Amino acid sequence: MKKFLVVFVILLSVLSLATIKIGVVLPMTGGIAAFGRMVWEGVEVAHELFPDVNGETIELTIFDNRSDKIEAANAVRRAIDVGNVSAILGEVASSYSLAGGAVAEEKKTPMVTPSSTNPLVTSGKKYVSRVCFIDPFQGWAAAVLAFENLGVRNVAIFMDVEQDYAVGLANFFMQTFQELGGQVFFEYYKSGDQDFTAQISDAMLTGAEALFIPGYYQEIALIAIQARQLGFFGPLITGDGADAPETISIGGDAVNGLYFTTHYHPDSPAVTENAKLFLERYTEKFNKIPAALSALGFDAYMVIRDAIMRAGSADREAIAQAIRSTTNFPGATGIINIDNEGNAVKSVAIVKIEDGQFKYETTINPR
Amino acid sequence: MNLYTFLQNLINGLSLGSLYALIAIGYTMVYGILRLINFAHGDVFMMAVYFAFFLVTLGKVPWLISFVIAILAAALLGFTIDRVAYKPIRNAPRISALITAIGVSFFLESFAVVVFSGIPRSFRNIYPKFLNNMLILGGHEEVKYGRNVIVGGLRIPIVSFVILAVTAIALVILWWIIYKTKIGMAMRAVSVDIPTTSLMGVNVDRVIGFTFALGSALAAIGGLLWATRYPQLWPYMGFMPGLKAFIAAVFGGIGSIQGAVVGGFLLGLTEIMLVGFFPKMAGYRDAFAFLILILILSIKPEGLLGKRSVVKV
Amino acid sequence: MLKIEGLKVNYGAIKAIKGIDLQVPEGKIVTMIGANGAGKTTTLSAISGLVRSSEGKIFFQGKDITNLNPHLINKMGISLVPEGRRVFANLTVRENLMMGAYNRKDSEVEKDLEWVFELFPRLKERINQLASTLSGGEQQMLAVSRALMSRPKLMMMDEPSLGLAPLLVKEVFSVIRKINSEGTTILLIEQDAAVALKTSHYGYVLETGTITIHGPSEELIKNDEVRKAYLGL
Amino acid sequence: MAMKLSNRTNLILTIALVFFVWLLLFFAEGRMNTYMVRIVSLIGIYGIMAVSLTLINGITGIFSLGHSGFIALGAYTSALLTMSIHQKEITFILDKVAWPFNSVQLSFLPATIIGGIVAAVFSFLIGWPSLRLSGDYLAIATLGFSEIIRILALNLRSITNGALGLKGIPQYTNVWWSWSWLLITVIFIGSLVNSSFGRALKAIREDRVAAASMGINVFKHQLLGFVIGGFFAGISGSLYAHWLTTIDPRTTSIGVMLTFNVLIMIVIGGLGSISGAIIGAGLFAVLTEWLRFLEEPMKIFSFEFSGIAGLRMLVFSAIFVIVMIFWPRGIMGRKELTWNAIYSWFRRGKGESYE
Amino acid sequence: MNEILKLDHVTMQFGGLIAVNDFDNCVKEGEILGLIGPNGAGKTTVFNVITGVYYPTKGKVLFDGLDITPLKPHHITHIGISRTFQNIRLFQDMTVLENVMVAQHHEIATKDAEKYLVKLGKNKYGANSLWFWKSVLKLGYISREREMMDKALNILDKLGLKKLAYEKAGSLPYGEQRLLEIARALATDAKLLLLDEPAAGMNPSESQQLVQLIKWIRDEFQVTIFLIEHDMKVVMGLCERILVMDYGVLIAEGTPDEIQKNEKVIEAYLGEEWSNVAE
Ligand SMILES: Nc1ncnc2c1ncn2[C@@H]1O[C@H](COP(=O)(O)OP(=O)(O)OP(=O)(O)O)[C@@H](O)[C@H]1O
Ligand SMILES: Nc1ncnc2c1ncn2[C@@H]1O[C@H](COP(=O)(O)OP(=O)(O)OP(=O)(O)O)[C@@H](O)[C@H]1O
Ligand SMILES: CC(C)C[C@H](N)C(=O)O
Ligand SMILES: [Mg+2]
Ligand SMILES: [Mg+2]
Repeated sequence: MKKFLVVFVILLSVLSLATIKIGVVLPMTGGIAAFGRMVWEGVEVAHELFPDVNGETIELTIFDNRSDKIEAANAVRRAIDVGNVSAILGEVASSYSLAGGAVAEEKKTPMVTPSSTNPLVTSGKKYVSRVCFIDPFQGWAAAVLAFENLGVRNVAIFMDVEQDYAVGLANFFMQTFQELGGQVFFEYYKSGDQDFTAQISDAMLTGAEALFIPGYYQEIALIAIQARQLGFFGPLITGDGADAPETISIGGDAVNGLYFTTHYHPDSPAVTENAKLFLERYTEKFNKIPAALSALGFDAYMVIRDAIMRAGSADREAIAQAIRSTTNFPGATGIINIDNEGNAVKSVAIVKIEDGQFKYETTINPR
Repeated sequence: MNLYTFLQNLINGLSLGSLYALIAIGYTMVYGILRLINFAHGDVFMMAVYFAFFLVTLGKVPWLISFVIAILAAALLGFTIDRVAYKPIRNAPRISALITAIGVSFFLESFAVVVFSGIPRSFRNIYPKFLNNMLILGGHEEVKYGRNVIVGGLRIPIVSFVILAVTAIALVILWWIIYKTKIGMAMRAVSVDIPTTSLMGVNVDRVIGFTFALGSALAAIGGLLWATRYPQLWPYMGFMPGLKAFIAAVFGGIGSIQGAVVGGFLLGLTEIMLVGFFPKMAGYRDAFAFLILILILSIKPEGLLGKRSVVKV
Repeated sequence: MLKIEGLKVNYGAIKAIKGIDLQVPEGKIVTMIGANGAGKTTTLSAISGLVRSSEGKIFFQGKDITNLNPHLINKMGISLVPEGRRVFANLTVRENLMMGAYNRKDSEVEKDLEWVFELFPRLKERINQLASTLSGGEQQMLAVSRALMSRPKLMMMDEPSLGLAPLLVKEVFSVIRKINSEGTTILLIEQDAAVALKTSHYGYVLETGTITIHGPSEELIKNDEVRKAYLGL
Repeated sequence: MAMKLSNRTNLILTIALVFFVWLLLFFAEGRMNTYMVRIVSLIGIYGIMAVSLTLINGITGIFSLGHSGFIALGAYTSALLTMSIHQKEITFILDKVAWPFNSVQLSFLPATIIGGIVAAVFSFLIGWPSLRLSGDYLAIATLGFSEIIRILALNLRSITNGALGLKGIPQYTNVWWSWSWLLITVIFIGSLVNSSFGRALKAIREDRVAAASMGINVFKHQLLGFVIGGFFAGISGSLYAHWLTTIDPRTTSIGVMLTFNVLIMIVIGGLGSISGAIIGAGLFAVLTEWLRFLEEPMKIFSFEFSGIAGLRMLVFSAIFVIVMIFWPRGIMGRKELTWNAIYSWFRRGKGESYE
Repeated sequence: MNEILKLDHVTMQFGGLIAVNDFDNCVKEGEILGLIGPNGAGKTTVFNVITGVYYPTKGKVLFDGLDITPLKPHHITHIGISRTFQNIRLFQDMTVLENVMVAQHHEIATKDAEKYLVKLGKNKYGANSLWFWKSVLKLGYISREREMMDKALNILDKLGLKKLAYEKAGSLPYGEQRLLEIARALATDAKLLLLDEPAAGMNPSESQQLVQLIKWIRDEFQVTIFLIEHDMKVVMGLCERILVMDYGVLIAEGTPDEIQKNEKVIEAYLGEEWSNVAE
């Protein structure tokens, strides 16, 4: 009841003020809906903490891309044409950001993705930026982790051929790992596959010591289970695609011991004020520990808001420029600097799953 | 590929195939009796898994009872779908019925998205812990996954034995119902001529409703076992297994129950073996299934065990 | 026993039956003759509930059975030998007969099976054969027997001689008389008016959805119009 | 006795209608926001998809579930032809783009026509084995072929860029392109249906054994219908690709789902009716767009409801099933919306009011 | 009279069932030939073999001295054999006129020259691409369409169906559907007409009219007629020669009078005296 009253009061004040519109384009249904939900939680926290800018209220409108590429482009278009937004927050997966980003670029509308790590998302674009690191770095970190920390030399890469993210990350991992002196080979699958026994048997036959799975949590969990069923007990390594509670809830015992690279962990040393604020508010509101994507959602909102503040207007062009000149912004996931390409330079956190918990291991900084 | 991997792949294939077979039986039965490709079959499968999931996690009902309730609920759902969506168009062109089935399938999927949310859930903590590990991981942690049945080094997930047994039992029961009971006789009569069957004093709607309920119960059983093997549930989980089961049914000769079983195993085996023999071809896995299907159809247009429908002029 | 008042049936825009009155007294054979498309089959379909009537009433033993479901009408004791036999091709002869007795729970079923086999010994020889493998004449026998298996009070037959060899036509008609003499009321449709009128007690002539002439069969045979139009004389 | 309009009146009315539609399009382009304009061109594209499938499913009676395969072929072919060579180089990150696509760039019209031709060639190759089957077996075989095409697109990375799909396809499709092609499609297929060949196709649909006995080479005629349908599906694919600007081989984009959607359009509109197909396409596009409001936050009396994800499809499928229950033959059935029909409808309306 | 059709020791076997066993007979030009026999004797199967629906297990079918055994049903129609069906097979959802016009489609779809290719044993028939474009683009086609329509209307007129030309075939009464089947078969320009139980479901006076009609058709259209029928009044009144089959075997051949007296036929089919059935 209280909540309702609060909302009501907020709404009344909303109505009396001018608003700035931000479109939030996320996968709220479909295969990677869990990511969408996590980002949205982070955005909500940020919006509750900082609901206005330059004296105007920020109005968030959410657009669902249904974990579908066509809908992703469509959603961005609708946000711009129908929603009339000043900026777009999203999308989550690289494939969708690529599709949506093309539209944003065409419509000259600033877009900030919280989590799309594939380099192509921003490359050659003026209006699309991100608040996360990019895959060459993530792949490098994962390869170093595998080669140096875990000491494996022969790795099977399980590549989801449907995802730009997975294909890119797999290649970047391979590059570094081979440079370090290791060997890799590929096993292929598609998003939505459920049976991987054939690929796992083949990987075991070929003598894989570890599996690198640069996909998303749904398949990661199933691959882990089936690998254990078939008697593969070597290490599993993945990218930020595993950073969702679903990995553990679906994978269960099978994912214990899985390492992954990601953007944030609540136990990693908090460096900024906002990080503390976020952690506090988030745990209070949702009564659980935040995941990396929530923190990134928070950061994406904050960066956009900061840019609007600096631009001093709701003008899309101005905001886009302001986003690209973000320097030393204290985000929940660390200090954010957005370069000319629209990329943020940040460190990678390594997380391990132990006893059904995400355990912070270490942080690898860009060299 | 060495002998060991070959055998292991054989086992993997049979284990996947038995699941396809189980789902295909229900599919093919409904088709055999109503000539309706019930695209919603896979979605009933999905709903049943959600029912069981919520009964166990939210309702705190013991798993076995939940499963029974879920199967019954799926049967009721199948019955309701028939009453609401298919019965009114019994006399419409067949393509309308097919499209309605697609519509029902979309409806159930979006219903699940709206009500259960589109986020995948885990089907892992459904069973008691020991059973959970045994069925899903094939072993318990302490013994280092040791409860896999290991025959000469080959690993056979225990759940595969369960699936095989259930498929066999389901097959026998279904055969008994269709060929040895009165309602089974009526079902076969309905498959040739609905109005004449009703002239015999048979309540045709009830017979068809029963057919759907039975088919849906089989879908539910298939779903629960599927979720045990691939412990993840989400609104679209029924789509692919449904489509594959349908292919399996056509493989074997749609309408033929033995055919569905043969088709299911064959499909499972070819899929796994393709990837096993040509790991690079994994991406072509589904294409290969279809290719074989088309090959079989062009040699035997009625499927492996299907009866040739004679065009009598 | 059966009484139809002002029955009308439409197929979409086509008015197939335009209001007919008809009566079938207990224990008799009543025949309906008429040209193709006159609406004979439609009348039987309406009685047995396969098509809905748009107007009019149908009473069976005093009870209103208009537009009931076919299976309920069958339960009341009306059975139909449909036009074109329509046996269940994928069921055996025995199963076809058991379909006829679907709603019966009495112990007499087996006895009745023997009874129909007495009527049609040929069916007994083929008891486990699939109906689809029977010849046309045998299928017709099966269709009649199947209808008998429900122990109907009123049996309706739609052109039982259609497509049958002359030899078989004769056999079927002798069975019709026999069944009737054993107490079953019969409503018969037949193209061959001569045979039909010879077999029946009472006749109705149907023309494009209306009854034009009716009367005792012996009189109809002598009726000039009937002779000219339906007996080809 | 139904009143008939003379051929000339018919022609004049039709030309007037086309003119009127063109005027409307002109107006639409000027006045509506770009999003709405895009929907209007989408209706044209859907219309072509639906009319071509109507020829196959509704007129020729081939129960095909493989339409998306031809759409995909047209889409990929033409997109590869119109994309600039530079754009292709940066898009293909897995493998280099294969010859001839690495060295050609065409303008939209020829690329579209080539897309249609490629689709037609494939529909010939696919029709050859499939059309020997019948009924549900044919359906599943065509579904299989379209899946194979999709999976090839997924795997032939040097041509299709694999699962990553093509990006940065020039956005050529606009209302003029899509509606002009729709007009061509309707004229061509409509004229085919109203010729001796169309009659033969319909006869095959009604009874293939009897049609063969009337001297019709059932197989060849079915193949003819299939290939023409395939050609226009390819055209629609080209328009679709240049409307989306990105295509990839996923089930939801150009896979079975698309076939299902087109089927929904033609069955809602009335299976076997060209005008019905267009009505169905329009309804589908408009309804799925319009229902989006369900998923967006709403303010009712200044009280905010957050949008419920998925509700749109739920409501859409419910509406769809209800339509099927009440109009199992779709809105138009097999009838066509002709001037004669409209005319006699008005006449009848008048006649009744006198009663 | 010369033989227009010859069945040369034709055998048709379905699995274990021999539906037609060593059938060896012919149809003479201009005659009306009847085929009778008990249900399931294999009569319809003979028609199906002639029209290419089934490929015989053994034996050959010769038309005008030409081996037509391997030809497909549509080829058979091109060369001049047409049929009606025991179970009516009209194009239900098309109009009566369209039904008859469909039967002329092969004329537009094939070049005349190709007819000879068949005679030479090269079966090379099918849609002529030029005609396809002509009819879609309506070039030089309209007049052809009119011709087809006139011919169709003419046939319908002769069979008394003209007033129903714009009705849906499926909505016609049974008897008229049977007539329409005959009209449609005639429109293919057949030289040999195969009629499968044309009088089924007709009452005696209608069958009498049918007898007259068939005779008239033979003279008017100069066709040979081969028919299957159970109505003995029709058969005896119409046929000049009758073949009798039982269990796939030809058991008798002769004029109506001979057949009525034939012991074998009486035993297998007719019964004591067929005309006595009514008594
Ligand atoms: N399902 C139907 N749809 C539309 N019209 C129908 C249908 N069934 C019958 N009719 C029409 O209704 C009329 C009466 O048909 P009905 O079958 O009752 O005639 P009948 O007297 O039994 O003829 P027959 O001797 O040929 O069996 C005919 O004009 C027929 O065309
Ligand atoms: N395609 C087929 N497959 C199997 N058996 C067939 C087939 N066609 C016909 N038969 C069988 O061949 C036999 C002869 O059938 P056919 O239809 O020729 O008989 P008919 O003489 O025309 O009988 P009726 O007078 O009842 O029409 C029957 O036993 C029939 O079941
Ligand atoms: C949510 C993340 C797993 C997304 C991923 N980094 C991508 O770019 O696709
Ligand atoms: Mg009748
Ligand atoms: Mg026959």
